[in-house]
Amino acid sequence: MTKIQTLHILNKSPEHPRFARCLSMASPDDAILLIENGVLGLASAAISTSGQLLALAPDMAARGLDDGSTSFETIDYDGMVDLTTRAQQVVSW
Amino acid sequence: MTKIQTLHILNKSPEHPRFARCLSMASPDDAILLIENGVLGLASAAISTSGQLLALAPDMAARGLDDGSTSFETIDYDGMVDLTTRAQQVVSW
Amino acid sequence: MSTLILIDQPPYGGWTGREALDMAFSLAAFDQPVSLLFCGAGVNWLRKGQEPGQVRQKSVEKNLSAATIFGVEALLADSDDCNRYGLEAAQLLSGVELVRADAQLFAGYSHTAFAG
Amino acid sequence: MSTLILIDQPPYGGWTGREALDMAFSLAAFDQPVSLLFCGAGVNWLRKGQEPGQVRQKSVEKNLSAATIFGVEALLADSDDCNRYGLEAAQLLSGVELVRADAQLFAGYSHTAFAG
Amino acid sequence: MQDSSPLSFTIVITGAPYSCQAPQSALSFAQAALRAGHRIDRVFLYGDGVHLASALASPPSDEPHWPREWSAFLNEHDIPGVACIASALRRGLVDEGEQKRFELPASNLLPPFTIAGLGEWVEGRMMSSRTVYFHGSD
Amino acid sequence: MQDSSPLSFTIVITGAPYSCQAPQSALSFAQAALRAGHRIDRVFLYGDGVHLASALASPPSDEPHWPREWSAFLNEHDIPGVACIASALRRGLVDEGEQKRFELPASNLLPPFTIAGLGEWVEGRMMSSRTVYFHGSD
Repeated sequence: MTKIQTLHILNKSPEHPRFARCLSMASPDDAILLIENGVLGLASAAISTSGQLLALAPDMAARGLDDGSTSFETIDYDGMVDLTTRAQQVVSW
Repeated sequence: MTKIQTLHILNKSPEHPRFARCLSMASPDDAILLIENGVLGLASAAISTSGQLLALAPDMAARGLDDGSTSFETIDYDGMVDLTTRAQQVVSW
Repeated sequence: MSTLILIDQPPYGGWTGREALDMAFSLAAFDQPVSLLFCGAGVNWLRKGQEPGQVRQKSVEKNLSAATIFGVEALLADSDDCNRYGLEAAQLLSGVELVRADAQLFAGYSHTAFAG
Repeated sequence: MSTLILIDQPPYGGWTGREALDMAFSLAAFDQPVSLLFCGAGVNWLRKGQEPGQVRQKSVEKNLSAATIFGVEALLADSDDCNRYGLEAAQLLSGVELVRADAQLFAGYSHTAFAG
Repeated sequence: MQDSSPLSFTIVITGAPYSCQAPQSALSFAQAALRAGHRIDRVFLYGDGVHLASALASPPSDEPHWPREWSAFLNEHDIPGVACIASALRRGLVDEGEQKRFELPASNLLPPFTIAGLGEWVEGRMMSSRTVYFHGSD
Repeated sequence: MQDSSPLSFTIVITGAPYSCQAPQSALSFAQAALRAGHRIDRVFLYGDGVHLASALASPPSDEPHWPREWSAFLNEHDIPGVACIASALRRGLVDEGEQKRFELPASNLLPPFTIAGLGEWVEGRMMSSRTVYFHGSD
């Protein structure tokens, strides 16, 4: 139940300019939630960000992505709602 | 009235992944016509491509871009139609 | 409760930037503090001398110049992105403040949104 | 008069890829030679094990597997882009041919189009 | 999750159904928010998102009908759904009032969606604990 | 320009008016093609481009009405304008026939646009000297 400063919801694929910008904007108190095309970031080059990384499981399953990694947490829509309540601010990219 | 192998019509801004891909795809017999957001490529970093570079004047004027450069040719919609007739193939990016 | 509206899409090729402006003007009309941040290709909104008559659109230069009169607190632009698009100070619309778009800037606003 | 349909958008997040597939199937139905080229984030169409039930969409794996039966000449994928998205041969749908998407490849087709 | 006190949400959708995933992600989110005991004050459609309020969308019968699913959800939970008037008029989404005003041959707004100005978004921003946006992908 | 022999064009538009510049660039191109003595066989609307055929679009009076401008251009030069049926139905663009078939409250297709399958695009591709696409920007 740790507090989050800003929750960044990132739905763009890694080639979209907002993807890199979002990652570079996140500070250590922030969380980044990859949804929709954003989860493809988990399949491409290593993601470098100061924030906590999470990904939406239904979108990962749709795209055939494995949730076996330990470098990020996977959540469902209930978890996404919980994140938005714990964050002081929510930004959708 | 030189022949063009492929005319590439590029309407994406330089940050869009198709912009770089289009430039890298063009061969020396090709022409690349920047239209809409694509003309912003003239304001950003130097464009490196093997093809002949052109830009649509109405779209440049809209965006406040100067046509004083000699590294590319500016044309209007009549010129765009002419290009499509001279090209063996037209690809819109 | 100050809002930052982000514009990262260039003008005329799409409507998202105009719709972001409308959001900012709307907040200002309801006396809610709001600033605009232009970043990425969005900085091209700020170039002087836009003449979109030939593409049958209206210039947004006037709207942007009037933004502060209508209550928008600041027009911010990412300085790196301005450099990237060859926008020197002399070519920028007046009233634009160059900033670094980073986490520290975001921290000064309670709400941050794109139009699309 | 062979056509190359390009797909550079990933699946499920948008409809452009599906509409590109429809274009290819339509050409094939009219006995027009057509191939599909997946590049950029579009290569993610080709990953095995897609289960889009939870996002209420249909998997395109079946459509793609049936593509050659319906007359699509080839499913091509840019090998660099497959690498970029961690797609090794074992994870690719069967029947996909790895190529280099370059000017030389384009030259083999008389018509090249995106769906959007 | 249950130990946090209930909050209220304004949900903004800026992407169109059958063009992007935004309306479907937003619906899953909204359903989860109610499950967790939170309230949804308002759903605001902006930009291409206004197409979600189309009464004429007719997807193939084996695909979800997102406008009708959203409409049913709003009705069931008595949540106001508002399409931005400026976005809607440009994009051909009109109610009966706008039909008359512009002398149009028909209207096509799916109830309970209504058409109103950006003031509804501003108000939602101010009254709700959180405003969450669902944009188009790429 | 005059020394090249006349060609025929199929024009494909995949971006929506008031979302992107595609319909307006395409119209300027089409007008220039006719000025140069070329023929336009067909205009095909695909994906989000089908919104160009909306009879209900109502932009502010000081902005161009792209659906009506396109409609007038097609009428004046007797050029067929076709919206892809699969794209159109999903996005809520229907003619009277589809209105009846799906039991919808209204139709909203602006004449002379008609609704038909991708076969019209294939045919255009085969019959025209050039097919030129106008996509959304970014």
